[in-house]
Amino acid sequence: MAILSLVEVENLTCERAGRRVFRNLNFAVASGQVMTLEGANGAGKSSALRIIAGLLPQASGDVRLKMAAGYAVSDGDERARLTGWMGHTDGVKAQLTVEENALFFAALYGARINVAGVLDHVGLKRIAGIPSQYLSAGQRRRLGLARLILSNRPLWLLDEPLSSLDAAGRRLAAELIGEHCDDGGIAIVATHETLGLDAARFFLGPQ
Amino acid sequence: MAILSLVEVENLTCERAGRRVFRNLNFAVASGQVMTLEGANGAGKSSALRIIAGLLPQASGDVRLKMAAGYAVSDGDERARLTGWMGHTDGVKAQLTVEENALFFAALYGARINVAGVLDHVGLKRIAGIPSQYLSAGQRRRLGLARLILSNRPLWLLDEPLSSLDAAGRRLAAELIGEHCDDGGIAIVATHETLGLDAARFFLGPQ
Amino acid sequence: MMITALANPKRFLDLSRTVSPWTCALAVILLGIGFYWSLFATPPDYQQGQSVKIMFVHVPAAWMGIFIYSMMAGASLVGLVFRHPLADVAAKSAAPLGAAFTALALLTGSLWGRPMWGTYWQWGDARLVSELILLFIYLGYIALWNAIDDPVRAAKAAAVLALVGAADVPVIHFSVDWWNTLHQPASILRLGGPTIDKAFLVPLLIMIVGYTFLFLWLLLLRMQTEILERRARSLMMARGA
Amino acid sequence: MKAFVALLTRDIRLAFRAGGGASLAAAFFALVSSLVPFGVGADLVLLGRIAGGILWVSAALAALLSLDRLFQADFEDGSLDVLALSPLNLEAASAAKILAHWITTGLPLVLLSPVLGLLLNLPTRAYGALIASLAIGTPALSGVGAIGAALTLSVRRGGLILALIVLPLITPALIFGASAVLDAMEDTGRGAFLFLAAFSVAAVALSPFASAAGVRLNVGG
Amino acid sequence: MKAFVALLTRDIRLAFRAGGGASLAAAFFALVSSLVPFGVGADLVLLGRIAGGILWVSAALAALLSLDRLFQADFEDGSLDVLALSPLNLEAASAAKILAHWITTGLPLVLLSPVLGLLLNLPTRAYGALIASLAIGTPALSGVGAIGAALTLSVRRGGLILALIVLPLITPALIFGASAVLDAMEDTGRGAFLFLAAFSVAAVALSPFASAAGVRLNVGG
Ligand code: HEM
Ligand SMILES: Nc1ncnc2c1ncn2[C@@H]1O[C@H](COP(=O)(O)OP(=O)(O)OP(=O)(O)O)[C@@H](O)[C@H]1O
Ligand SMILES: Nc1ncnc2c1ncn2[C@@H]1O[C@H](COP(=O)(O)OP(=O)(O)OP(=O)(O)O)[C@@H](O)[C@H]1O
Ligand SMILES: [Mg+2]
Ligand SMILES: [Mg+2]
Repeated sequence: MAILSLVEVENLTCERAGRRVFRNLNFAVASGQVMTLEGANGAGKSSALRIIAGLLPQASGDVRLKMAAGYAVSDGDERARLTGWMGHTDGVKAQLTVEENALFFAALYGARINVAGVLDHVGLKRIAGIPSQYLSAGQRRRLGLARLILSNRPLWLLDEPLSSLDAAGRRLAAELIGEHCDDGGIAIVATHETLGLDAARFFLGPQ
Repeated sequence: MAILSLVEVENLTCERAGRRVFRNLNFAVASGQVMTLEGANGAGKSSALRIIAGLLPQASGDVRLKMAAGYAVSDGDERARLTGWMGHTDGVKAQLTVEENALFFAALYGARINVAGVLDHVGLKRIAGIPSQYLSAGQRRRLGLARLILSNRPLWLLDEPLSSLDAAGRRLAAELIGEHCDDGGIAIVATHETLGLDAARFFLGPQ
Repeated sequence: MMITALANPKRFLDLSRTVSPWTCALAVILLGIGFYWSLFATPPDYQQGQSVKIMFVHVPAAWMGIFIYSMMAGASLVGLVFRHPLADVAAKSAAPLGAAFTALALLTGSLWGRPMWGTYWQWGDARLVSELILLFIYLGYIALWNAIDDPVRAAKAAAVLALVGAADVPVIHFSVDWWNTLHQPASILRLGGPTIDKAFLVPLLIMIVGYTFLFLWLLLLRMQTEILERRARSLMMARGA
Repeated sequence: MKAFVALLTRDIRLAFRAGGGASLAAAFFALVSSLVPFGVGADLVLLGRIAGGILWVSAALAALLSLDRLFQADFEDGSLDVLALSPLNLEAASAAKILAHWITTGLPLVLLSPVLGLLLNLPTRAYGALIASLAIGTPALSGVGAIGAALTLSVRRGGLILALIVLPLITPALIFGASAVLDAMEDTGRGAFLFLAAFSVAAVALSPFASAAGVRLNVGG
Repeated sequence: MKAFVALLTRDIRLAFRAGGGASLAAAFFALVSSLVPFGVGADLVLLGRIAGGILWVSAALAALLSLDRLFQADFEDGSLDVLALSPLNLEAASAAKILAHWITTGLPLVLLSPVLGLLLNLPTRAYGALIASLAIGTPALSGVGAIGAALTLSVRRGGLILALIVLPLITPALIFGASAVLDAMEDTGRGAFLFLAAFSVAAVALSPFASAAGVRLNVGG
């Protein structure tokens, strides 16, 4: 995992389908910090995360990832390589078993982590062999958490990571985020719920 | 809205893809009551709701809806006609505008309610004209709430209705459920969060 | 100066409102002269008789079909690379015009083919077939614009499609040289100068210029409408923001 | 009834939104009809003989390519749950969807067939039979297609498997339809026509029930 | 490289899970090839002449019918986001997907073509050309198809529009491929072959870039 010292968002403006969603967003998150992104439905939390990840081009403004090694990354495609992502959907292939999905993620990220161990950690060991089509909403979300771990990226961008998770799952998610930041990672979490973590809060107001 | 006096679940057993999910479930919810269905991920909450709605056949056991008029409904297809549904997905057509979707729901249910008023109530009036493809997760969920209102059914079965909703949305959802039950309706809500309502709680244990 | 002036849709609107009446007038005059000259003031061809007059409709239409597509592909490239907003508008507005000219070329060509080749249509003739494909590429391009309702995304997708489809253009033009076709080889745009008789060449050139102005006029009109529609749309969307 | 009409118009509208609707279908038919001669060769007499077959195959293709719009899209976005719980029973809902599918893929072909016949050099005396056979037979394509689409609902993106299920079932319509046109060209009776009509009536009558059964099977998931 | 192989094998595996994979494709080709004689009539010599065309059209159909598996499924379940954020760049990911698509739809046809040629009464001396032309040309179908699929990603269920975009672009392959087989039958040179090869090389080389561009512009949504 490359080491990141700061995520800096400067004068970020977002337009979708020709509509301005938000403008002149400014914040910075340092290594080891969690930041929650809050705001009303439609305020642009998911859009902001997509922009930071490099999935969506911004209308104007900058996103810079300052690396511990000294240089800064601001190109979208390069940001993408530093991002661990958990969106509204989990990128799980219904026809593959839970384990096949996890093995694919591991191979894709070139992860050197033990896949069975990760599945155990997110509580999917018992059902590793069943087709993912049969997963309940929360089980699928847990597979998303497994992918996040396997991706081994310094910047985590999580879009409502707690949704569908049961109480134990929520604790697990919070724990994972906490550990990630303790290891020097950064997490930006869009959520309407409390994470149960010591986090900076950023409000996206209506425009 | 037909008037329901009791929902009765008796020895309900659920199997999915040949695997037993839960067995011998028993509970009853009376007119005016809210019941939350809780339990770990994969415990079978969504499955139980699908069975009660008549979408999924049970392995054994009975679901009976006792009507105020005296007779009882136990056939799945008939239960379906009494159910207001909010699942993980919202049944929103991406290519139609918010208003077109709502008008379709109204026509489908033969609702005699003012559609514009309902959209206003769930906070979608301002964006009634935009394609639903552009909705944020919470806005789509609000459209699901609008459908629920338009369906005008006595029994509400809601699967994690709060997910993706912002604070105001959560209040709105709780308010709607409360009003529905005050009008003599029944609501069964699968959720991992607290509704902020006076509700009976039922735990689905692991098998 | 020109580019920056045009980059602003509002300036473009002002400019095109002044220019478009002139293009219209030029189109009417040139086409009037061209039609009169070609229909009444040219001799019948010694081989083709009166049917040669179809040429004055066919050849300019065929050229416009190809020319407009090239322009569209160029505009698409500009739109993709430089994100010039008017480039997308121009490409989108040009497509139906190009499709219409291509259809006209196909129609007049096959009407001409009946007396000349004894058939309306010859499957397997490279020029005819590639021209038909060009029409379908136009239709696909238009359909793609219509199918995506986010104009930003639609513009990019359509631009990629226009560039990919551009491979057909040289095939159409060179098909007569590469394959043995019924259709005659280039007689005007060729190395070594035109081989066509002056009596036909001059009115034909007038028609071609006339067609071009007709196209420009219609293009400006369509671009104006498109810009206004986009404005209306963004007003509507802004209300929802 | 109001719910039926609502669903019907919604599905038609969706077909239009997914890129042009009827004009798209028209472009597609023109495209396929002009592509086939590439494969078959340029002989005009031959082309006229097989024009009926070509148009029938185009119809089958348009049906196949748009079948996944019939139920799959509704399945994935949760609309099928909504429909299953609506006052409309699933049989009526299926019927509305089949009708909408026919209006957006079959009907444009029927209307366009005279023009396409011209393009394919169809002999004049066969036009009546061409139009009539398409008008009678294309509803069967939508109906049988709907059954296949409903049965393969839970197979995500089962394009080929759907084709494999549906094609053999609609072959009779293709054969009878094409022969009906040939018969009219050569004055060899009306047998094919009758078979086509019988097949179509049976398929259309059966399909809402069979596809509702398929939907019911899958909607539990 | 490891990521490339992982994606490739995943996509092949998914094709198999969605109902049989290669054997499904094989069944589809057999089906189409046996349906055509119905439309065209049973003239064996004619059938032999158009065999190349028929197989080429079948290949195009199989490609069209399975195109939405290429990117759309991944788009809807969020996998495309995952891929866009993976160490693999989108060009490489597209290439892996195109290759997987070819392996599950093009390759089975190449392998099966001698048998299908037999079924369609192809003259003996044309077998080499048939196999070679399919082997050279079918990758172009997957490549161009991928471009169309990527561009129409955000059009839900755009089956017809996809066909309308892709078919004109692949017509050259159909024409050259079918003529290459005819040329071999009639000993009329190898021009078509060269054009087919040139077209295919260009299409295959261009397609990962064009489809990655298409994916990129849609993945923002
Ligand atoms: C459906 C049938 C036909 C089609 C689709 C067609 C298509 C075209 C196209 C695309 C061009 C422009 C090519 C270029 O310059 O790049 C063209 C030019 C021309 N066509 Fe046709 N054509 C058809 C029939 C005919 C017939 C029957 C004749 C007369 C015998 C004819 C005579 C010409 C001439 C003289 C030119 C100008 C050639 C030059 O100088 O480059 N065309 N046609
Ligand atoms: N479509 C399906 N086919 C087969 N099995 C399924 C299907 N959906 C869910 N299951 C299985 O049924 C069990 C219960 O799933 P269900 O979705 O009802 O759980 P849940 O209580 O709603 O969980 P969650 O809190 O995660 O939403 C799980 O073990 C799951 O694997
Ligand atoms: N794909 C899209 N195309 C166009 N506009 C979109 C798209 N997705 C979202 N929008 C619009 O952008 C705005 C912000 O959406 P976004 O999803 O970022 O909100 P959000 O803060 O995540 O909301 P929520 O809490 O509901 O998830 C909304 O007004 C929405 O209508
Ligand atoms: Mg969001
Ligand atoms: Mg659930």
